[in-house]
Amino acid sequence: MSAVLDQHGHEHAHDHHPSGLMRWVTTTNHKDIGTMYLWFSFAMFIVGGVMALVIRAELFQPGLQVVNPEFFNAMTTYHGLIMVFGAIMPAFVGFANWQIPMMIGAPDMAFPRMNNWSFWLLPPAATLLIASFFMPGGGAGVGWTMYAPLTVQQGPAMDLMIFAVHILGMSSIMGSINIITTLLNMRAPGMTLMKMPLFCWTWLITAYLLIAVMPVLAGAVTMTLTDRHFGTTFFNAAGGGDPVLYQHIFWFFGHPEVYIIAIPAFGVISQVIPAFSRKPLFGYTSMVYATASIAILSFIVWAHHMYTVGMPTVGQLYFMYATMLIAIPTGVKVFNWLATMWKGSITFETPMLFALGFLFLFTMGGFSGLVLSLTAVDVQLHDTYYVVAHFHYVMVAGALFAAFAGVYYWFPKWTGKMYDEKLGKLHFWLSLIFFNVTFFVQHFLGLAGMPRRIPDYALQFTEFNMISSIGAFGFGLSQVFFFYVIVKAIRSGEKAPEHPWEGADTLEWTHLPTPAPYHSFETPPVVK
Amino acid sequence: MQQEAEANLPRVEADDGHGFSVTVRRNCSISPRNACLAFAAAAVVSFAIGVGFAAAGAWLVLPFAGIEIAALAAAFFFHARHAGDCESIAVRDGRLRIEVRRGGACEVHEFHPAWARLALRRCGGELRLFVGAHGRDVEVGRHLTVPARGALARELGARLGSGWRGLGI
Amino acid sequence: MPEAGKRDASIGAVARTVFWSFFGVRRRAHHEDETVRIKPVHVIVAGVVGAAVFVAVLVTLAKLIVGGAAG
Amino acid sequence: MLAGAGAAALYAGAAGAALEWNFQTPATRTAAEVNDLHLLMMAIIFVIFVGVFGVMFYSIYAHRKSVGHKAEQFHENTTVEVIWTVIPFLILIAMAWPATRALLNIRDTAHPDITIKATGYQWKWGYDYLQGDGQGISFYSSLSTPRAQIEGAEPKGPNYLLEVDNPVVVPVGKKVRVLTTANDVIHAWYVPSLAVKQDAIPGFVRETAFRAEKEGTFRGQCAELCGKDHGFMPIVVEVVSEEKYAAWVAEQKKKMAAAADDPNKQWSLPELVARGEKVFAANCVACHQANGKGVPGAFPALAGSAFVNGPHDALLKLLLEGRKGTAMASFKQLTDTELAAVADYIRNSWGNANPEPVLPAQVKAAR
Repeated sequence: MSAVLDQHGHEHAHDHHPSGLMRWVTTTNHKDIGTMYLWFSFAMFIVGGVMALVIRAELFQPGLQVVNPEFFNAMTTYHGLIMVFGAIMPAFVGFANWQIPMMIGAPDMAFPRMNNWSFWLLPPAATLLIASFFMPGGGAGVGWTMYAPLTVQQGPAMDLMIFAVHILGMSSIMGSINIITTLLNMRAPGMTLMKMPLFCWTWLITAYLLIAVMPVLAGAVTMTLTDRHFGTTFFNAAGGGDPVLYQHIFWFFGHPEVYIIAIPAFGVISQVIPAFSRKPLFGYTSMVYATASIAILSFIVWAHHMYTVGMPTVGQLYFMYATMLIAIPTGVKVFNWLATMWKGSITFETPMLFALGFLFLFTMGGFSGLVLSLTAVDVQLHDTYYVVAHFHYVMVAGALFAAFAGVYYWFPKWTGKMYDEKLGKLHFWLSLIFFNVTFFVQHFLGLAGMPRRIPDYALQFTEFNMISSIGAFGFGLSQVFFFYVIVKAIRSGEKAPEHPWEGADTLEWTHLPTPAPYHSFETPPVVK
Repeated sequence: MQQEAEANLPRVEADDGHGFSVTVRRNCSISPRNACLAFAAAAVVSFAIGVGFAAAGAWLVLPFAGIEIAALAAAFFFHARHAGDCESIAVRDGRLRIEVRRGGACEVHEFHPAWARLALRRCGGELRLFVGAHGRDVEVGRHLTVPARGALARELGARLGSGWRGLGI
Repeated sequence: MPEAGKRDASIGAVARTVFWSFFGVRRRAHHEDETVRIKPVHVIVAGVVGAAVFVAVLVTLAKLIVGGAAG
Repeated sequence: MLAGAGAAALYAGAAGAALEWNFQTPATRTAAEVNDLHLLMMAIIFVIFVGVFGVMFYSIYAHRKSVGHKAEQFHENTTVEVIWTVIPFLILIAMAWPATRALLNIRDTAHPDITIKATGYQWKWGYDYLQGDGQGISFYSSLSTPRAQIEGAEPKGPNYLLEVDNPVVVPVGKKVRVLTTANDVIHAWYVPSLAVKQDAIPGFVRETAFRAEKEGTFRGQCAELCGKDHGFMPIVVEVVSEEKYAAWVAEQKKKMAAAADDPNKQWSLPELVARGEKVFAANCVACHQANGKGVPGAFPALAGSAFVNGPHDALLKLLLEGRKGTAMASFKQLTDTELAAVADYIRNSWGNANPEPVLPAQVKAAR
């Protein structure tokens, strides 16, 4: 079987790619597309990061120094949108593109051409989003949540933003359909669902979540658009609508969205921790079920983002109980990772450090989440810096640290080069320290009552804001350093050994050479 | 499990007896029935959410859910329709017989091996393999990656004894 | 998948699987035993029903508490 | 180096004003209850923290490869999994009881002594005392911090950004129900030490309540993003003794009687312009600016505007109805006199000149 492969065949494989720019524009190769997703998301991460630094510069001390309030509001809005839709989500789609075919033993994604389209929708969407900044009236200052009726007051920037969200949504849907089809149809013989690496499971679940909630977001922003221009009154009380309906719709999308961001991060961590503990993942089946439970239960707690809108008490009680209970499956995952490390043989290369950083910080985010689940306390902390601190612990620590762990972990497989371990570790420690300097103090700001999204603040908040701003600039510079580490490794990194990580046992490590060939698994491996 | 799974391999088999036969299938790791269920799970949830919001007055979620379910259905349908696709190429008793199953349809082509010509053609940046004679062309090796397709071409070329028609268009 | 064709699980067995799933605890041996008999469609239906029961119980509880506080 | 600067800032802060590490000092029983609930949660979290990270760091320390630890290959243990699922479950059940009680208390708005309606405007609060002592009192409350402090031209006062021209005054020990609503977009009425935060939603009325247990001035601010000056619409609640409250009510009633415009008064143009300047300063200056030039691209200039200097019918219609799709809200909550005055002010300032006055009667007709 397949006895006739020879050198000559490989020549055919390579002689037909378009080269230069056209290679990237027309590529249908999952690896090329994964690479583009990752670079795109890094670019957006820098853009969104610069916006965060504008915010922190303004908040360094009380008074208006750097920007005016309209610009400040636009900064918080675009920072949120760009980080969520432009940086974090594409980063994990990039991981999915690179890893899913390699991990299940498939030659490529199920719909390679659609894969190409779903990537190439992103740059126009990002361009629209950034272009909206330069519309008359400036960028829309509505927060990434885009609550009605503030959105009705905005200038044309709001419309461009809505179109951008639509395009990003289309891209996500196409990506999800592709991932679902690939994972269901293209697994190698013997690779049953319950043998898939956890990363694949997390993406299968995430893709289902995306399918379920993306129409909700599309509907919400479209109704905003028709309210603005076509005289509908979905969210306008004067016409029989309800502004709170928007919030229900948005958070029905928004809460699962948090998991859309977090679950693939769980997947990456579930690959990295066993590899560096040299021990199989503890409770694989439980992890699969816990992830699925989290996904299902994420649909029934959305209104815990809305305790101050004046829901009936019954509603508040229900959402409180449900929110408290869904802490359990998430906690179980943390325990599983700890049990994976327990009695392992642990080494601390950069990916493992980031995974441990993730574990620590994500658990801290879980703790503040527990505090926020108590409605009476949440009412106090809602829309304050406590919430800002909480979701940055969950999203930055949760998603970004996991993404860093993933990049360092798979870097040798992707490039065939080794990053500089010393520099990688330095990047980790800088990120960890500055992250905490930036965000830990924000808990205190929130407790003391500093609302979020304000460009100027009362004097008692000064010291912590200064510390936070210093931390933010440090964190920003650490990511420039990350760029240096990666570029240096790509240009002049040492050649990676065939098996750089002793404990890595998924298909891409056991069945493919390092670096992975352009076309992997021409013949599917057989999984025992 | 193992046996059934292996039947799904996209593979090139040669039997070196008195004849030669190759069967190329696409890999498919889910049964059509389970694929339907997987689709239904997504579609029902999306649709229920759309209907729920429509009942709450936000009917604009529903059309988007509809479009999305249609896209998902198209993807599953496209994939499922081709789940059983296969090509078998056999040279036996002085005949070259090519059977192509594609989306439920089955075409059978027969050629005289002496007349049959192989052609690798570049179509939209991809190399595709055709077998033909007397102005009739049949594409083969569609489920293979490009290198495997090249290998199949050489194997067939050797069997047919006809050499290459080359990389012409 | 080769699971089809084997003996179907009882409603109780499906419910038990789903309950343990929400709970987040599964033993692989149990799991392998059950996947032989349980059809995915049952798990999906039971999962949705389970989620609905979960919501219903909590809402009822919340209503009782509010009613109790008012009365 | 940066970390050093951070430490220095921390030290400087600690040496100066006391840093706020926790909730503001509670001034109501519900706020104290929230405080206690938070402390209880923190205690539980501390225990979990020690447990979880104790295990994690022990494992990191003891199960290193560098000390020669060999990996064991176990990968499941149902007993352990059940235990670590059941324990958090029990903890949460235990937490649910105080959490429920606190929630029910915070939501209890029944039988108020005083009811005040707080209306959010871009960007100030309007208050109407609807029920109880002081019924009928009505006023606006805007930021009183001078622009110069915000822009850094003057040193900042101690209550920078948390000071208003007209605070809400309530008597100590009385239950005050606050009904919130809004005129334009969603705002939120938030006073931390009273443990109240309630969104103010245009077209809907929501409620919250507090019973202050001590006298004092309690400061908060809008907590829901409401546009440009979201950060500049504070809330100040003065809790005073019953006697002081009675005195305040009497004073307010007198002031309102004095301020009530005689409907038959004949206004002259300079009088209207002078009145209009005040109305403009309270309502319009945030967007259209003191020099009438607006903010290019965002808020149109009034100086030299053809619209402002055009027929007054259109101008009054705009003032009464606002303009959909822009930040220009309806100002129909102002009186006829105020609207006429502000129209005259903008038509006769910054180089605009329209000697024919717009009169309150014309506003009345336009409504």
